[in-house]
Amino acid sequence: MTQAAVQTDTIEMTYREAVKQALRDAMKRDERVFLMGEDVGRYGGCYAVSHGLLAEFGPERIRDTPLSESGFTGAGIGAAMAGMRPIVELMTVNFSLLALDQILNTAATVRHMSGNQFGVPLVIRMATGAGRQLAAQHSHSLEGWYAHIPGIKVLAPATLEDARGMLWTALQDPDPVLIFENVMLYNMTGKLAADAGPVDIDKAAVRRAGRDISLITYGGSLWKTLEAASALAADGIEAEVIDLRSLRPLDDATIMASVGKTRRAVIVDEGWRSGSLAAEVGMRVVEQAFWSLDAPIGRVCSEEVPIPYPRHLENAAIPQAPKIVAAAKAALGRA
Amino acid sequence: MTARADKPHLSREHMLELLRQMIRIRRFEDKCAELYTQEKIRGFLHLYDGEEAVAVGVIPVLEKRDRIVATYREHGHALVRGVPMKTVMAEMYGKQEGCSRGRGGSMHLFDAATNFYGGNAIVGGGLPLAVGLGLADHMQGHNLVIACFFGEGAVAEGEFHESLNLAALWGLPVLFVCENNFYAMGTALAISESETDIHRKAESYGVVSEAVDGMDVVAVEAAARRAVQAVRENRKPYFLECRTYRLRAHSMFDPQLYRDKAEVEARRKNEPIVRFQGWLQANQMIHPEDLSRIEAEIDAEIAEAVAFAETGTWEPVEQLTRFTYAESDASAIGKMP
Amino acid sequence: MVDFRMPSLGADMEAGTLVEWLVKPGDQVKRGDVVAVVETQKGAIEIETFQAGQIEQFLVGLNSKVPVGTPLARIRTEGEEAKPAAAAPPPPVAPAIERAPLAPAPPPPVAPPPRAPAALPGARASPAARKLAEERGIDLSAMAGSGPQGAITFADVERRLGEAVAAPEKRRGGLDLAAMRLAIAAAMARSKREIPHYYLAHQVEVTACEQWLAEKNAALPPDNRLLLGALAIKAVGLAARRFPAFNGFYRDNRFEPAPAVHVGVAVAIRGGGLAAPALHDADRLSLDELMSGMRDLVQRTRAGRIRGSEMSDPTITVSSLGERGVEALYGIIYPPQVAIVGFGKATMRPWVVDGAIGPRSVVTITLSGDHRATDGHAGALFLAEIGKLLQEPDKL
Amino acid sequence: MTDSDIRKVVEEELNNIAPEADLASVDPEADLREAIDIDSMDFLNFITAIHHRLGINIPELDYPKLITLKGADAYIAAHLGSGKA
Repeated sequence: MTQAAVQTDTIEMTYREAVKQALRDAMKRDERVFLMGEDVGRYGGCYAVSHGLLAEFGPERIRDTPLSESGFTGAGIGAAMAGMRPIVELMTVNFSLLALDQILNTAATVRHMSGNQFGVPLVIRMATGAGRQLAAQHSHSLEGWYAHIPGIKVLAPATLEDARGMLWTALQDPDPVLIFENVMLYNMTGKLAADAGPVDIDKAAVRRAGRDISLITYGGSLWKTLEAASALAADGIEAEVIDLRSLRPLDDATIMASVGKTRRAVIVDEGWRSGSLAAEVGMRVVEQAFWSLDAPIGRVCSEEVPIPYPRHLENAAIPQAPKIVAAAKAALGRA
Repeated sequence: MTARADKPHLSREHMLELLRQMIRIRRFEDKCAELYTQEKIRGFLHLYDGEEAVAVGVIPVLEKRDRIVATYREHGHALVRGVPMKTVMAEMYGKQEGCSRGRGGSMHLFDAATNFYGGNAIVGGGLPLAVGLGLADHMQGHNLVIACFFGEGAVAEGEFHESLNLAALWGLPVLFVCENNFYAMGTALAISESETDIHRKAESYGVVSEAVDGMDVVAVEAAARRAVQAVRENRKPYFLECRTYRLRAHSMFDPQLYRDKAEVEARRKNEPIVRFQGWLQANQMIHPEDLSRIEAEIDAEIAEAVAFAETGTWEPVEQLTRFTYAESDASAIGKMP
Repeated sequence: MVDFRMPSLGADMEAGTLVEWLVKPGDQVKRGDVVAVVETQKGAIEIETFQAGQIEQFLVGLNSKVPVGTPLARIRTEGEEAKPAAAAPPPPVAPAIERAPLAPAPPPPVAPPPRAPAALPGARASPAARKLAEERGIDLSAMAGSGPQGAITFADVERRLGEAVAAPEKRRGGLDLAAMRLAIAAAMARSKREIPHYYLAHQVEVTACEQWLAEKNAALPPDNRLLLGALAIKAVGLAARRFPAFNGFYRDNRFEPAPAVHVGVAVAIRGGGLAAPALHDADRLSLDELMSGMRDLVQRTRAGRIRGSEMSDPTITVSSLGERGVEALYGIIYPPQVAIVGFGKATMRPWVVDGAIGPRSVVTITLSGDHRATDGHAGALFLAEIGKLLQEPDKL
Repeated sequence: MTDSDIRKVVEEELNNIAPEADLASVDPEADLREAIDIDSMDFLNFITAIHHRLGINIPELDYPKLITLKGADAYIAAHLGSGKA
């Protein structure tokens, strides 16, 4: 993390604004960069992330597309292979399934199939997650599926620094990088250093240090997990909170160092429990830190149901701080 | 071979070269089929038997800097494009010396040196990629032509329509070449499309479109010259439907339950090599010794390619996970012509 | 090039601390040379190399605690070219374990080799607790846990260790008596848990031995004198050779006879504690060799300097309470061995000899046998053989 | 060699065998095997040490005479210089 260690001037802004700054910065820095997606231009972005960029960079580089996810994602792949640095925006992770063929069968495989002759330096951004009462076709968290695929990298910026800093680093990557932005974070405000810039995209971060239990999470669940950690602290339990940041590759070293210290882990993942990223993280802990464990690994994931529309049911379907507190206490034998 | 006039120059030399390329593909693939039965080549093997006139008619019209996207039935395209036969054969074997290091096999021939963007084995999957190559050229201004080959089966895929729309909408220099062999594996065109006149679908997107007899290499070349010139000059897509016929099965393991032998035999009488060779002989543009010389040269080239593949090396298993991500010392990103 | 590794010196050893190198890079070593001193829960142990060659490089720093199997040094075997120093690769860093005995071990960077956890039927304990307990010789079966569902946690074991160490006993030489006590506890508890012991006793007249010793020792300076214990060990060694079912190891549900007879000699440590290092080839040594070997072994054991192979090699154990103590002792088998022979003190008894009662010196010899490997019948023959051998000391 | 020199040697050698023993508090007439917990091997080592240090070869038959501090002092005093009992 290149989060300013020395206190510099900070600016209060939203996560949305941090993403926009990252886009603007990348467009300015590199002429090969362009943004392409549904309603990114005239509409200003479904989540208003690219609002104002069309006027600044014009329709060639802030390129509205028809509703052809596979077509324009594939176009992004081809443009990347031909020397451009496209940023493809898919409106939500649910819609990305219409482009899954291009992402999995082309973007992730070309380097390998071509014997390293061609690469796809493409960035695909998309919104993920529940919490806006958008029901069962707009609210899922499928980033764990993408993290299954060799050949791509998967990022989950949870903080303003990462929203601002991951994009440029991803654009420098010679391989496809998918960035998942949790919809509940766009309105989050915070302070960002005025000179905030690129950050690494392969390390997990310890967002709160603690000795009693490791709470491992990413994306939108980070803030609920930090809230849970504060609640636990009131009960004298010092939880360490790990923000994975990169879901593929996973930073095993940071995870194992934490679990080695606390000997307990609970994984918080907005994906469904079965076959989840949480399952992957948990299994790695078992493989690599089994002899350090003092309790069964816990998971707080989404319930096994399509995300429902009513607020109370939606809230109940996804991880929340009280569930995280309960899972942590169970792992500590204090349930 | 890269003459840019919109009319083929029907010199004897050029005619012999067209014939030679078609025979070269045919004999190479005959050898592949033989090697397949000997288990030297595995996986899927899709042969181009009967369709040679399309690749031979279109690809030599392109310039070296232009880019090509092909399908899983792409041996002919790779050979005509100039990917060395020995590296193609080594790829069929899965050897390290193959044009894709053996990682791709028959369906995934790639060659950066000739801007050959690969055999894509997802039907329709190559079209968006070609659109992207065209978009890059649109933004970079290199004035390239992107030739995208696909079969008529791809027409049923959403990606076909998305891609034609995007290319037309954004004015991208993509030459769509539909190799209509009338069967998507075993499904005849008439039972999968409401509109079987495929080039009309392209017209509906405002793309200039024509259909051509894909069994006539001269006709294909003539159409390709028109098309390539139009794309290069107008910076707009162009759609060429080449009506052809696959004489062999879809792949090696296909009993062809879906069509009559009589239909295949009838088509065989009109297949592009027989037809072109007959025409040349009738017009006394070819002598028997020309033919035997061509065949001898090709057989020697094939023998050399087989020997090369046979003596090729298997990639060490220790390297299994390579080429999933870029390696700092071996990155081949964004190769420019 | 071969690696000289942290040896496993016993079933209960998982890690050791390298405390001294007795060689330096460049030294030539031959098989059997003592090259390093390693501190274990049983004390400092001199470890030897089984590879001849030249010490090429040390791979582990002094005072590093490393798991069994960790390469400690690299030995260039004969015929190998020396590597030019410049081209030598950086030494692989062995995963060092915190030296502070109570600090939790950091997790290994990669998956550690599979290790069989102590068999603890019924006891719910976390992996971290099991690992620490095994390393430190804590018996989890007698502990209560504070973790989820009453599981014993790492902290519970730490607390237990803290109690054990809270009353520190005087350290002597390389010995950590508290740790040794824990190790004994672990090994003996495991033995009693896993090994179905059977016990036999046999009274043997040792008058002939005593007379023979008195005559022999009268002519000898103290350095060369023999003790009755030496005769006992030789007799057990010879009997074990004749009854191989008592000489070897029970592992993986089967008995493996040992090719040689290495008698473990139980040595009491002053202040409490016990070790039973091997007297190698006890059946083949002359009595003089055996006696001097035994004196050396006892002295080194009490000074806390036992060689690695001496700890791991015993194929059968002899425990003797000497001329003090009690008439009979029934030993607990040291796993994975299958027998321990106990000698009580020699006492004067009325004894029938040639139809008349007379005073005779009598020793009660016992056998604790592993019923998985042998039965009482074989045990009786084995004990009787020892008794017979002791009737003819001049032939031992 | 004075009596106290002899006692010093005896105590030193016994302490080599039983370093934790506080010989000053041991009854001079107590059986050393019980008083400071030494066994036959320890005793043989003690006899051997006296032999090496003072040149006195103590036969087995005389062992009982040295089994107390007092007895050891007396035995050594009586045999010093003789080299033999």
